[in-house]
Amino acid sequence: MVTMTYREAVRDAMAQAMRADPDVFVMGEDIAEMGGSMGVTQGMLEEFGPERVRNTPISEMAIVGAGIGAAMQGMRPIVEIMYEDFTTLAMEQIVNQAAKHRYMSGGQLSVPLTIRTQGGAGWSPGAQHAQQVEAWFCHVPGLKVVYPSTPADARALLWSSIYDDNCVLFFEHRLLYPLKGEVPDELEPLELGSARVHREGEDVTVVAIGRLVHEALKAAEAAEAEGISVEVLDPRTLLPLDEDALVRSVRKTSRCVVAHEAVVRMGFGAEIAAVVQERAFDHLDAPVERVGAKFCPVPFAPVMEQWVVPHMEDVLAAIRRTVGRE
Amino acid sequence: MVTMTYREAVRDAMAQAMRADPDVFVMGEDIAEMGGSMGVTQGMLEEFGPERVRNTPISEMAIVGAGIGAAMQGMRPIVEIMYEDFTTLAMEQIVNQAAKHRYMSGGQLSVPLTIRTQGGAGWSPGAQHAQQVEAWFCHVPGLKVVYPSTPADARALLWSSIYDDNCVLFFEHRLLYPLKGEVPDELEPLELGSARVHREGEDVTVVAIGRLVHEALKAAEAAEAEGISVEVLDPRTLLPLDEDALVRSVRKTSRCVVAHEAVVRMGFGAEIAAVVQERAFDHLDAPVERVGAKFCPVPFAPVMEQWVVPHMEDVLAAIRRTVGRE
Amino acid sequence: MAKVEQKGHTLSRERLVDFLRELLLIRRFEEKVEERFRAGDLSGFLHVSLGQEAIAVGVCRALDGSDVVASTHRAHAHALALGMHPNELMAELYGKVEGCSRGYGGSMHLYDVARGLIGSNAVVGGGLPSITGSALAFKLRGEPRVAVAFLGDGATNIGTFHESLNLAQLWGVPAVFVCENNGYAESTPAWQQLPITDLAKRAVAFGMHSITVDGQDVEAVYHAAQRAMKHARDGKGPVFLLANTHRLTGHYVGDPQVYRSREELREARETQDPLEKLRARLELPGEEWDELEHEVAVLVQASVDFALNGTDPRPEDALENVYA
Amino acid sequence: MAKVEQKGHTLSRERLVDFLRELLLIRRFEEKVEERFRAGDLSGFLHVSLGQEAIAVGVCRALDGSDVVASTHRAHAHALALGMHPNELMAELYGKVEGCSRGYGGSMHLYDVARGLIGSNAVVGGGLPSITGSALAFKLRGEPRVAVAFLGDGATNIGTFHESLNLAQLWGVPAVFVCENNGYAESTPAWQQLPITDLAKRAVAFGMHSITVDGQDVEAVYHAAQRAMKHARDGKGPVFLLANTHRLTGHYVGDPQVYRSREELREARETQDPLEKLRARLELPGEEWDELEHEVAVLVQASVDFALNGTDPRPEDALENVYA
Ligand SMILES: Cc1ncc(C[n+]2csc(CCOP(=O)(O)OP(=O)(O)O)c2C)c(N)n1
Ligand SMILES: Cc1ncc(C[n+]2csc(CCOP(=O)(O)OP(=O)(O)O)c2C)c(N)n1
Ligand SMILES: [Mg+2]
Ligand SMILES: [Mg+2]
Repeated sequence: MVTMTYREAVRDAMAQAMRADPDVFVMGEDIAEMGGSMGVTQGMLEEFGPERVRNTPISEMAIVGAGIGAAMQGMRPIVEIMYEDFTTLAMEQIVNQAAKHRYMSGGQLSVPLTIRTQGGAGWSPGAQHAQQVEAWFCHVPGLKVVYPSTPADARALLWSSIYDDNCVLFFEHRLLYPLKGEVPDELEPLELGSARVHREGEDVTVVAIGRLVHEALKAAEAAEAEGISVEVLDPRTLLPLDEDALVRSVRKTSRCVVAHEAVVRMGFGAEIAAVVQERAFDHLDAPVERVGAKFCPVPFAPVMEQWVVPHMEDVLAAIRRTVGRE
Repeated sequence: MVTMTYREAVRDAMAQAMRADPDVFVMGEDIAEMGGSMGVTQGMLEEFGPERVRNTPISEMAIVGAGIGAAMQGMRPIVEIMYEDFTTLAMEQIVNQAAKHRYMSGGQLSVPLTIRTQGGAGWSPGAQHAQQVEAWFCHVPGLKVVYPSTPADARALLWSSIYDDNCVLFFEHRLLYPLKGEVPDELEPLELGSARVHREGEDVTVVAIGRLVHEALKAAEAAEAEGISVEVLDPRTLLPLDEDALVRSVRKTSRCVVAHEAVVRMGFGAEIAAVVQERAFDHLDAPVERVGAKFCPVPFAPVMEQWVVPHMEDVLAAIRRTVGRE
Repeated sequence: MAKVEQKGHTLSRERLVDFLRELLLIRRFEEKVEERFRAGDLSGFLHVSLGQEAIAVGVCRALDGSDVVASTHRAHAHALALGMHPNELMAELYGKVEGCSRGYGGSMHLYDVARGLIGSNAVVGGGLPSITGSALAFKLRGEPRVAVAFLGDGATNIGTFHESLNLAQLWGVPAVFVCENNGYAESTPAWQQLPITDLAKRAVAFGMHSITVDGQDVEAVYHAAQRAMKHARDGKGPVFLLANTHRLTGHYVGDPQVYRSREELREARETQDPLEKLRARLELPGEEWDELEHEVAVLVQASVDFALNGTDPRPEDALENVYA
Repeated sequence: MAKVEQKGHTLSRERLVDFLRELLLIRRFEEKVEERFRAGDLSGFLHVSLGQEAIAVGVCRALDGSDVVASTHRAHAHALALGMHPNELMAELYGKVEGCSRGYGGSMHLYDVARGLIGSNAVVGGGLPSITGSALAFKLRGEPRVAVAFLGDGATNIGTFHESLNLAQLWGVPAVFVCENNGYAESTPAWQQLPITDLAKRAVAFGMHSITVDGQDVEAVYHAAQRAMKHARDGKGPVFLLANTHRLTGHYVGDPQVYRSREELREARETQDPLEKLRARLELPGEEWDELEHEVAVLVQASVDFALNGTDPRPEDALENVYA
């Protein structure tokens, strides 16, 4: 095991793939000399040169679309969209093109494209740089959606995304970049679609993604001090979804909280709640509780922003609510 | 009461608003001489002239954005996006601009823009002209989302959308255009956010939207023949959502099916299931059943297409499943 | 920048007759599509290329076997000109497993990857970025291949057009963007949708090489396309190939065309038919023409028979091909 | 099409001193922002306009009171030049209720509807369509108002730019698009992001009238902007106003600028400072300059004090203003 940050883990997956395979390359805005707006691609220009670490103009549609084209020709491009808020600009290419070419061609074509993006609130960037939009893409057959929460998962899942023959949306959370964690010495791929149980427990299952995994783990510890045993499960891949893992867990604990940073309404938690209530109906002792951002754009002023997005306390409160029910 | 088609009802709401108010105008691709690709705006050019019934170039971002600008200046534009599949092109303007200007300005600005669009499968247009994407917009604070299923609702809700001071996404279903129904002689506005109970029942609540309302009504009749009493409820406005109405209904019936044409995964039905299981938990005798399209893009070949999107039989099967449980 | 191609009469008669046969095949195929749609055989959304055949033939004949093409909603002509068998195309329109997209695609989503057709697109401008990207892949790998996009005049208004051509020029990739300028986007005439009359000016914004050609003259298109392909293949960067043309029918099959006058259409049909132009130039004897007609009619009719005898997919096949 | 504005010395000394005061206010305000950010007072994402002040001042001084403006992520200068009080601006950066957007917006989302600022935008190109739309509203209502968008050179690569200018020209609306061409998009130099060197060519694609001006010369900018506004206001259609300029600092506050050499930056600072240029031309006596400095320093310091004494929103205020 070695220790690396989430940022380094993402970089390492790309660099290893690029070393092994000339068909892998990265493109995006300011990813070359500057190393990306979050420093994720730092040093890669020096190692791989400007043909494979490509700065692009501000053209989200064209760079995603160029990735689609190169992928159709058998390459494995990684496109970085600087903020996930800007996936809105490439929505057509992602939803109507990348997700559907294989299908519409009756299986003749594949689009092995990875779209990396990042976002999240907590540093007061304002309403157009802080949304979480992963839920949209889970509604689109043909796409895969990955959202890792630890360095080990980030590295393994990004590798697997690059080598997946479908278009994968790969979400990173800005506040997780400095997070350190252990990763195996050798990069081991991880199948897309398998959840991770971060912590076992008996009384409540907390299904959490991204930054909220860590808030959930803190909440679980606090709950334990109150005598509540919490299982924390991270689906990691939102599409396809490891339904079995989460249903298994909830059948055991009989209670479920789902937590993410996106707004609750129509967020990923809605899908989790819908699946759990359907497949673990007879086991549930309380409704699935949803934790997420309050229903507003992300405000600028830090006092408001902090209140809007969920934290450990919100997860803990939901855990208490759910065990408080009989 | 007069009888008109869904198409005429939509047109009538626009025409009445335009007669009453010089600030209302419509723009979109091929809406003038041709009267829109679905014939919705037929005759409007003749009545209102080319300044107020504006043909546009193929520029979905700019026409939505131009609507935003005109709305900021106090007008009440109606923008038509020919197919809802193409809202993907305007996603940035809708999500980052129209939905957020009021908020980001601390309340100084409003964007009273109505975006009409239509879609749906059933006529074999292929994967890029048949998606249902209403769910995405329900995840965006600052937007309102309306999806009428009858001529009366279409006319009243469109009028209210035009006069709402927020950006409203107004979804129409292609197959509903020829549908005839009674509408009041005088146009009566309808508050956005109120559900309609189409049919009362005791055993199961079917929450349905768009085309599926009619499939649900047919299924309800068939179920009645089997001795199952079905209540059919149409939220009509998906955001804001009339939670009270649906919770009230499910508390009465103890069972719930939700039906739409969009794919099930992360569809609007997930939100309904999440809300119902949370707020009617102790009343539910069975899990909320979701009915929607199967998990694939909409295929071209009619035999596959028909199988992919849900029909009366699918709703009926879900009703049977839910009453079959004890 | 913009140079109008002069008609050159440099191709052999044999070659031109071959072009004429291809034009005729497309013409009769499209007419058959209109007929079958009216008869209620075909579902969905059909856009035929009557009047624009010479662009498809002139461009596709100028391609190498390894080049790739992205088409539009108006794709039948491109598919046929690329060598797709009419059977496969007609079967697709009928939604059969034997279709070029195995029934998953339909008229607006034709694929024939073996022949270079990497998708026609029902979203205006939707295929352009992937052509820039395909060309990028060719450049990165040092392959002497060209990626070609067809697009309409209406498509020059959409953001993807701007971004794709801009990126292609910036990176100097081997791409050719062929604009079929028929003066209409659905019902909307040029003056209502385009702020300029000379569409070659679009290329100026990117500093892209452009060539303008009479799209009704198949030989001129062929020569222009050859020059464009050579430019791109030689590493000189992308080309904007503007072919002015006429849509001699409605936007879609069934379009009542309330927005244009009968006279405009009649005149265009009488004076702007690329088949008639080539036939006249070749001074083709009636007998030879009849032979061509017969040959083509047999092919087209066979394609309908083939399609009618084709296999419907099973409903549950719909869940195949979603993921690799 | 593209005409480079000659420096004209037609404005009175008094007027120019007024311009200088405004330039200085922006300069010192922006420097204070950098200082306060480094001190840890400010959160979020800050982009200052050091070196580009003359465009903001020259353009905004050429506006009528009823005109509207959409700005970019680099918005402070535009807001101040439009007459926003430094207190309101600084309070916004501090996230206070007294801020121009009441703390909901932040540095990239400045609004002052009363003074015509209908939003700065953190999405590159995001504000352009609404300027076309605002101008359309003015035209439909017959109001003699102009809608103005600021944008960077990097923004000319994005689809919204193309669609918005195209639509504006097609409809002949009174809009002016002011391109602040500083040769960089974040870290990406012009040659890596733009396939052309003369950005005036962008306007050719739409047949739009364009004017090119030295963005470091406030008087030239003013005259050019006046002509642009008149053109638009007179119903002659939109204008693309290209102002070449220099960003004399990082892209964002805190940017280590690893991508450009110290020398390049030093040279630009020494030769391309719009304040120094105007000051030199005016041959301003040291005393008068010191007076201006003092006046501005007091204002800027007061804005910090004002902001520090401002009111934090209540957390639950976050749920206000979501809907009208
Ligand atoms: C993004 C998008 N907007 C609208 C449409 C509807 N539509 C289909 S074809 C068409 C007109 C296209 O015009 P042009 O590009 O000139 O091609 P032509 O039909 O003339 O061959 C339109 C508006 C679409 N398919 N995609
Ligand atoms: C659509 C979009 N993509 C990327 C970004 C990130 N970003 C912010 S500013 C910027 C560069 C803008 O360059 P330019 O338009 O030249 O303006 P300048 O910063 O030079 O004033 C980028 C890429 C963004 N805000 N919006
Ligand atoms: Mg056309
Ligand atoms: Mg710049």
